[in-house]
Amino acid sequence: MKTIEKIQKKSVVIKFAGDSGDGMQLIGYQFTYNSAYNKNKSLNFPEFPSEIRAPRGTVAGVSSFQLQFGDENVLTPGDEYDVLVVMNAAALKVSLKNLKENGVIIANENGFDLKNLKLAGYESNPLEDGSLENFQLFSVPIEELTIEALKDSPLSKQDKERCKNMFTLGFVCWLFNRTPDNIVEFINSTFSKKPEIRDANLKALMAGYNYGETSESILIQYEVPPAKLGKGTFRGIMGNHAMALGLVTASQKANLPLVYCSYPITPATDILKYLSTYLNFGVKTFQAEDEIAAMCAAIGASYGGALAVTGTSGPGMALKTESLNLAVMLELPVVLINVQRGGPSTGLPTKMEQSDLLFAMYGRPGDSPVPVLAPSTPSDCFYIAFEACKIATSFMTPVIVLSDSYLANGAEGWKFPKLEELPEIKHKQLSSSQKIDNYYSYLRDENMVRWWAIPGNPFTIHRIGGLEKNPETGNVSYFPEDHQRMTEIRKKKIQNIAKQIPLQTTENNINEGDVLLIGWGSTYGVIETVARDLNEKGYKVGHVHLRYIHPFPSNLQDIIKKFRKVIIPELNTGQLVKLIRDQFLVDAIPFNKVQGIPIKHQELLNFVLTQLK
Amino acid sequence: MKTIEKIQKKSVVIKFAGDSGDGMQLIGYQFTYNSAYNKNKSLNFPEFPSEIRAPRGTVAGVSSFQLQFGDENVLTPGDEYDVLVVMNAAALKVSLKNLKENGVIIANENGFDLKNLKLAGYESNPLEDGSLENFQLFSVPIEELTIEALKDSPLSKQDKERCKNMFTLGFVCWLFNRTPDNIVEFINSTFSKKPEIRDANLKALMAGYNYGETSESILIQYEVPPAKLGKGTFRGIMGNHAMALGLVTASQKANLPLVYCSYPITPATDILKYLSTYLNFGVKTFQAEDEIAAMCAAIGASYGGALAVTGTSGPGMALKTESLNLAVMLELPVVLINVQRGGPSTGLPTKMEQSDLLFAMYGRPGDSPVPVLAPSTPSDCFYIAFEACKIATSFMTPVIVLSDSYLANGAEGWKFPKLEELPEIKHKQLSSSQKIDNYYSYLRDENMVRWWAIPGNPFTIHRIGGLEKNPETGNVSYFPEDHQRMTEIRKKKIQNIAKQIPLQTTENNINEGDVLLIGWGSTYGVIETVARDLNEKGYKVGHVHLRYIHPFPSNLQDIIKKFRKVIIPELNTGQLVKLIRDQFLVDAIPFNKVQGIPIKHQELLNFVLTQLK
Amino acid sequence: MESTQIKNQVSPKDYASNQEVKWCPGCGDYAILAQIQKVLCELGKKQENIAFISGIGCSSRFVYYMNTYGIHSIHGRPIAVATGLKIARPELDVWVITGDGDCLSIGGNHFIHGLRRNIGLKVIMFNNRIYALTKGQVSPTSEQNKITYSTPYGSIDYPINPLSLALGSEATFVARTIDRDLKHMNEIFKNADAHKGTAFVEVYQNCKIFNDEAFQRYTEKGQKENNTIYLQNGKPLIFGENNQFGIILNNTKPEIINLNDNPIPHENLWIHDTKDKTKAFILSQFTFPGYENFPSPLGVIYQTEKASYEELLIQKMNEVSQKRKPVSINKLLSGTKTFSYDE
Amino acid sequence: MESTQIKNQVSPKDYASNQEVKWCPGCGDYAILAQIQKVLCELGKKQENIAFISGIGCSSRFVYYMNTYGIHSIHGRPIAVATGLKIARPELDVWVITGDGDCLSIGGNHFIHGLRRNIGLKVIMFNNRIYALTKGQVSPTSEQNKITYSTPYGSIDYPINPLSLALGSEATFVARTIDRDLKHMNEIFKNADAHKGTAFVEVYQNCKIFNDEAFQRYTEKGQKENNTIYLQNGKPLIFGENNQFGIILNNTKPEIINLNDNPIPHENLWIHDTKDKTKAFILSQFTFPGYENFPSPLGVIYQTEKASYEELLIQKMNEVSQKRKPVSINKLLSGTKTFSYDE
Ligand SMILES: Cc1ncc(C[n+]2csc(CCOP(=O)(O)OP(=O)(O)O)c2C)c(N)n1
Ligand SMILES: Cc1ncc(C[n+]2csc(CCOP(=O)(O)OP(=O)(O)O)c2C)c(N)n1
Ligand code: SF4
Ligand code: SF4
Ligand SMILES: [Mg+2]
Ligand SMILES: [Mg+2]
Repeated sequence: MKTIEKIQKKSVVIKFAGDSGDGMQLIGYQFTYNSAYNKNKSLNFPEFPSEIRAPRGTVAGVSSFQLQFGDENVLTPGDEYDVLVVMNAAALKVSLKNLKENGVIIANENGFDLKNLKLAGYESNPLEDGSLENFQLFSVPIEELTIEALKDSPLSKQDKERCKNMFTLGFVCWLFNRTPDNIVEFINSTFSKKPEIRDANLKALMAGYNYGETSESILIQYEVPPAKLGKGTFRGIMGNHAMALGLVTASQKANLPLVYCSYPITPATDILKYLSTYLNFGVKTFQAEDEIAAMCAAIGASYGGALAVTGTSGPGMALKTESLNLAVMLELPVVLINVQRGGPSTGLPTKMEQSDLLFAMYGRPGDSPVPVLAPSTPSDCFYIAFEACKIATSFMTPVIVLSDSYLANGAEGWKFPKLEELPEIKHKQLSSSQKIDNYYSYLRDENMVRWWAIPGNPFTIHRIGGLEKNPETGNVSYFPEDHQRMTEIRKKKIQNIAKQIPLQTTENNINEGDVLLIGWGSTYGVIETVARDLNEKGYKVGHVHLRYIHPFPSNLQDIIKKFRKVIIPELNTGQLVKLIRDQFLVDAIPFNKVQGIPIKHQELLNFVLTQLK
Repeated sequence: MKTIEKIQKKSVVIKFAGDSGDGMQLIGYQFTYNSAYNKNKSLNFPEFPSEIRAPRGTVAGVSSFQLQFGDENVLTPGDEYDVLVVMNAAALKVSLKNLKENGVIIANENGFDLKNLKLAGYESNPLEDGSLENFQLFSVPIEELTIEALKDSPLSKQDKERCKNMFTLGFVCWLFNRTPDNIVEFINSTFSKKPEIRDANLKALMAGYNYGETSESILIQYEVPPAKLGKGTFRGIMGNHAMALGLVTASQKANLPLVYCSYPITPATDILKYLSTYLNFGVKTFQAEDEIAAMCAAIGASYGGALAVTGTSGPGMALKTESLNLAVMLELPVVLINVQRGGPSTGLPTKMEQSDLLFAMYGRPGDSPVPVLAPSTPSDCFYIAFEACKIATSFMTPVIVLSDSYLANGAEGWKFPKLEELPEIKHKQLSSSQKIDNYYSYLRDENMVRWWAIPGNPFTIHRIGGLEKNPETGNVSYFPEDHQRMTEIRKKKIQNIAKQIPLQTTENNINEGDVLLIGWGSTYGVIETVARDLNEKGYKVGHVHLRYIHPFPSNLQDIIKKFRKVIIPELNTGQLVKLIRDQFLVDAIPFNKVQGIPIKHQELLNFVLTQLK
Repeated sequence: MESTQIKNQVSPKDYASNQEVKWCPGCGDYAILAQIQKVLCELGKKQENIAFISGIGCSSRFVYYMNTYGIHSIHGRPIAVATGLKIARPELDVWVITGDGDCLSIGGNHFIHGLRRNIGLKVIMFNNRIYALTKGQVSPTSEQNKITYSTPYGSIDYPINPLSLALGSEATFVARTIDRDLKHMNEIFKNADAHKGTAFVEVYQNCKIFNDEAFQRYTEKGQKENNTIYLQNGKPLIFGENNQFGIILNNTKPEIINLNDNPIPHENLWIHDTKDKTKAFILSQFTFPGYENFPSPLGVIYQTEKASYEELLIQKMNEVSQKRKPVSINKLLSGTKTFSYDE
Repeated sequence: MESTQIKNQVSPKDYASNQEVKWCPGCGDYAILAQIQKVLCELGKKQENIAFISGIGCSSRFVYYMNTYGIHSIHGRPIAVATGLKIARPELDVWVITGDGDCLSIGGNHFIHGLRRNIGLKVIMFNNRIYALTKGQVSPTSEQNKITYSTPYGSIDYPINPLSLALGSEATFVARTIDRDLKHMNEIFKNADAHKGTAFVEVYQNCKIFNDEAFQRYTEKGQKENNTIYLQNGKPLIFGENNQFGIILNNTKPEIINLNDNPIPHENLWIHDTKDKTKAFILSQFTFPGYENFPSPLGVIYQTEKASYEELLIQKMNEVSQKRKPVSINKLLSGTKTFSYDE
């Protein structure tokens, strides 16, 4: 029995990299859930080519999945990795640069034949030419071993070979001293109808695990402590899935049927996919001919009394510009979800970016105020979706939600709520027989919110439209004062939302000091990590993370005043920073990155440090 | 021979008001040109119902035309009018409130019969019940007198009656001691093919003029001094017409064929109308199926080497959002003219507003910088259109021009230039046989501007697209650094424009002091008038009027620094003010109005005065 | 506010809103408005269960004049808006009021997709062959060489054929009527109402101001008789001031026969069959290139039975709900795999 | 950079860019790309006088692989972009590469208006009956009840019929070919190139990953013979592995005849006439509802002569320029009425 060195680590960063066809995303997510299952907090960062199938073995074809897991302080996928798993030469080529010094490489030997080396652009085989001597290299003939392990399986050679990702996963589980139980369950349920495939995958998984046990060449194992996440029941969840769940839940809570109108676009399409499986919750999904139709259909559904939602990304959002303005004029609730991606134009369809904020704020002709919310983590997509539905239906307004591809595809353990635990949704809809004295289309309550009167009710028959109107009758009017007053009402109504949303707090409980970091959206983890690091180093650095961007929480200015400097890190060329500077006249300093990848912990840390000098 | 009191005035404000069918717009414009002809400076403000034909005689159906004319200090249509001409009761009802105390009313008696009074909602006839005693009322049976004057004409009674506007115009000419020669010419040329109509109109015109000479009841006449506009040849011009001329002229100067792609929309349609008559200047106009197609066609035409322009208004601009971003990514020249109107959505189609500025700046997903220009007067539309073409083709970028319905329909005397007097346009287009060493699609010059290589040239064959690219090859690339660099290049390139545009100056040559008024667009006249008034009163108030809004002129900050306070008057809820506050961190004070009508001289004056306290 | 409680005698007026109608004197829109109000009244429809959705244009102002629910939406999008409403509330009567520009120019994409989905909308297109509200530019139905505000030298666009386009878009109900023939409008609107799925009705509408007399040939005594043909299912194609013309179809080629010179028995004439899509396609081309001297067909040109989008949607939802044993939302939130932490 | 100076021997390779082709192994797009390069080469076209305009989709990546001018534009808009280019540069060969989603879903409006204008574009639509680039959602040409990524319980949409829609949009050239038949593609693309005005070609294209074997019936030996029919102008409609089937047309109803059992003379069969729009409309519906057991027609279904948009535009410009004596720009600037001030 071999003796194994146990390496203790509070957190580990691992990267799985291989060809698009190698199933890296799948084992990545399975390992993520396995981490949750083993009580580790984790965050992941999947990357895949935007071509459906870039040529096999090429650098363009590499698909990878990065994951950091460990104790409760894990908030990002990590910068550099401790462990790199590569299925072929191209994967190594692409990924090596971010491997920690003396880090571990697990390489599939069989992915380094001459063809692969050539495609990846290697002169000589890095597994043999010593170029990796600064790392701990474990070169394993994964493909061979897998096929060997499946010699009795009836599957074709090609299908057997496809199980190599499970072998890899099994081995990685052993490396981190983890039971692969949940993966076994996953395989059983997924392939219940295909026994040969199920058995082959299970065999491969265990073969990989046992390889760790037995192989003489592998003499280390990691031990990562569980995270203190508090008592409770958790599940694994991805951002787009959480978004879909948030919408269905809001529809149930508000007792309004959900109508989701959308046109497919990366990275928003999954929301449509999830919702289209919820027909049994009364959810109606409509794949429209284009994004304009999707938005217009949502407006029609909303007029009919449904909880109307449309989801898209940059280019599609652009197409909704005109119809969104109609919703603003009609004062009808519609939730618009923009899962941001790299822009402008088709840009970088599969990459992350936060560059649609100013567009959400000002991207309409006319004075057209619309609330803007943004989730900060994958599971937060659930709460923001719910909140957006709440605001839309209780203030009779379209609401924009800004997610991004990082949140959409990011997964984490989630202490999911029960329906009962969620706040009530007091929407403005009148029942089909409810009578309102002297009703007219733009009759408002004390918060300046009009009633949601729907067809079927004989007492609230009315017409609405995109032309300006008289506030007292709702009839079309071009009188100067009427336009002035309606414009002010539309503005004030949205400002009033600030009264209903929670006051802003700092994430790290530092409420005054040298530097305030203000962020929004998917940069939550890295900003919070940097803030905590600096706090440990004794710096008074606070972190405000905005989930409500328009209107701002009413106390934001008070918090800002308590800090000497304000730094605003964003994955754009500086957008939130403009809003803060304009509104509060503080010389906020932007920290920007537009590379389609997350902000690195180190780069932000260094920047803040220079500003602290 | 009656004796006539001659009233001397440096400027007069007159308003023509009548039914949509009464031809008020026509005599308004004719009188405007007559003013120019008589060496008066003038500015006008036409107002018409957005229904094609609102019911006759109703308040909703009133169409009016306000005009101020006089010496060189006339810069606005004026607030209250000295003379009000009304063709029926409804017109009086609508217009009376802004008539100066003791002002002159010229009323068409025949428009005050019971039917008209009832439609206008008068209990008794204001021409008789003394309610107008604080005014100088001249009640004239214009209709009767016109028909009488035309008794020998073969025209139908209805057609004769329609000449009453010419009678009115003739009379007004006399009232201001003007020769109607240019009107005579106009009638001759317009109706050259319809002699009966021509003769009737001429008769009516002269009858009105002579009525002034002879009528015993009219004993006043105005004398308004000519404006000192300096030596030169002038013409009358409207904003949309000037815009069209600016485009054709730029195309001739740059020697690039003009392709104008548009979809009709008020108040931009006239640009299409004018350009569609310039086929003989090689102008191609394309009425597309919608605004998206119009913008896309413009992009295609630009790729083909044409000077491509598209014109629209708010709702149409909204639809161009996505395709505009394509132009940004392709770095192709396209001029987008947005003749703003009241919004959001269909809003107030025929009313003026400046509320599309933030949309022009930020109205696109992604980090997508686009230059923004704005004309300040009707004739300035010519120079801004020319300038926009120059910037677009020399910096290879789409350019947005923000006009509005006030400029579009406003007319003024214009000292038009000669082609030779206009600056060269050094565009980036390569001739179809020009060779560039190591050409690739995104090869740039020292200003970061790429070449305009067009089909037909065997040496510059290339493909471009909306995906991100590598700066060195122009090939599609999702590499982090490439996106970062391309994003910065796109930003820097637009910033570089600031080096080429003229430095900002103050309109009134006050370059330091208490208050700086910063304006843009059609508010030029009122802001300048207020500034001059206050200067006369001894206040140090400066006026900066921005024609280049993005990028700002490089010296703008220096000017701002020299004033204690900054006030920004806008016809929106505060848009330019956000840009100024964000960029210069000055506590700029907004002055806003959203009523679809111009800022009144008095209201702005009072506001500035309170700020001066 | 206008409500509709216990009425003893419902009249078309009850379907009119309190808004002053603001079309030009002599505009064809008035007659269409009146007929639709009459039809709804005669069908005894409840105002609260009806919604009119329009785009932008003179015609689209229609919505404000109805005492029903309604949206005056944006240019070209009424079918998309109405689709969403119908999906949310299949039980409502949803009518779309649109113009030739609104429906066929900027709205073309929603038009073809609305038709192919066969969603239960009544699409009434006011075809005045011009952009009226914007003061007279060419529309997709304007004739070639037309001189307009935006085409001073004549338009070079070929017109689109609304009926052919509808048939090419898998329409299940295609009809044409005309503003001047009140009885016919009444009948056609009732047919449209009765149809399941999308009903498309083109209404020739005269624009007094910008395209007056565009349809004179079809409205004026002495002309209309020879220039229009009224279609009735199962009836032969006969027209003319004294029914002197008949149309026969040899293979795919129609031919006008003068029955006076050549009295062939009616059963040998082209018998109108609303179910025959091919014949409908031929009819749709009458008056258009190749068929210039054929009369303009009025009536139901094509109609077929096909499950509507909303029917299929509801069916699908029921199926699935039966299959998947009702799970609670909390079950959905927890998902199939959870992990419990105890500290 | 790739130039095209003095070539002694031009080969299809010369029409390929230096970019690596990135479609999936086995994708039908490869064959179409190769054929178009071959056709351009065989026609001796100069690369610099050709532009390919595409939208977004797997198919639209095509543009990057051509050594010609080109724009990879935005989703659904290639026809609109190409229209602008053709207006500016009528002398260029402008090809549009688009997918079934790009062309018929989001791009539907530009599709129908491009066709009606008859502007000189060659529109090649890759129909794989799926949204491929976005990983497999229903497209407007997907069959009803299809289970996809976005329709786990089957789609309720009725498919649109691209050829019928094209005919309903006044198309002047409508054809269909298939990725697996290289010679046929070659012939059809050449016909398209030769056509004046808009040429619309639907190409059945297999998506290996998300809709594999969608067209198996039309490509596999033993199936294709009975499920496809190759049209040739003036030739009778005959198909089947040993030409045992013929099609006759009685009035508007086509019928398949087994020539073995019933050897009627060929001249009595339906003779294909590309000029007959009505017959084309019937052909366009083969395999669609009502015509399920008819073979899928391949070839030129309809073609007619009609002045192209660009021809009419140039003609109009010449007319006007002749009429209106050339005025100078300065004359235009001064207008007809000026006023001179002397102080
Ligand atoms: C997005 C947008 N583009 C253009 C317009 C301007 N517009 C309003 S109505 C109209 C066309 C009207 O023609 P049609 O649809 O035939 O209706 P009609 O007025 O003839 O009844 C246009 C171009 C608009 N309101 N919105
Ligand atoms: C405005 C916009 N909406 C949606 C998308 C996402 N999208 C890209 S390609 C595509 C459809 C592709 O299908 P198809 O046109 O048939 O081309 P294929 O990939 O099948 O060749 C979609 C929905 C987009 N890029 N832009
Ligand atoms: S402009 Fe024409 S369509 Fe519009 S209201 Fe007047 S007559 Fe009717
Ligand atoms: S996904 Fe389908 S269409 Fe796209 S490249 Fe692959 S096989 Fe071809
Ligand atoms: Mg019309
Ligand atoms: Mg496809």
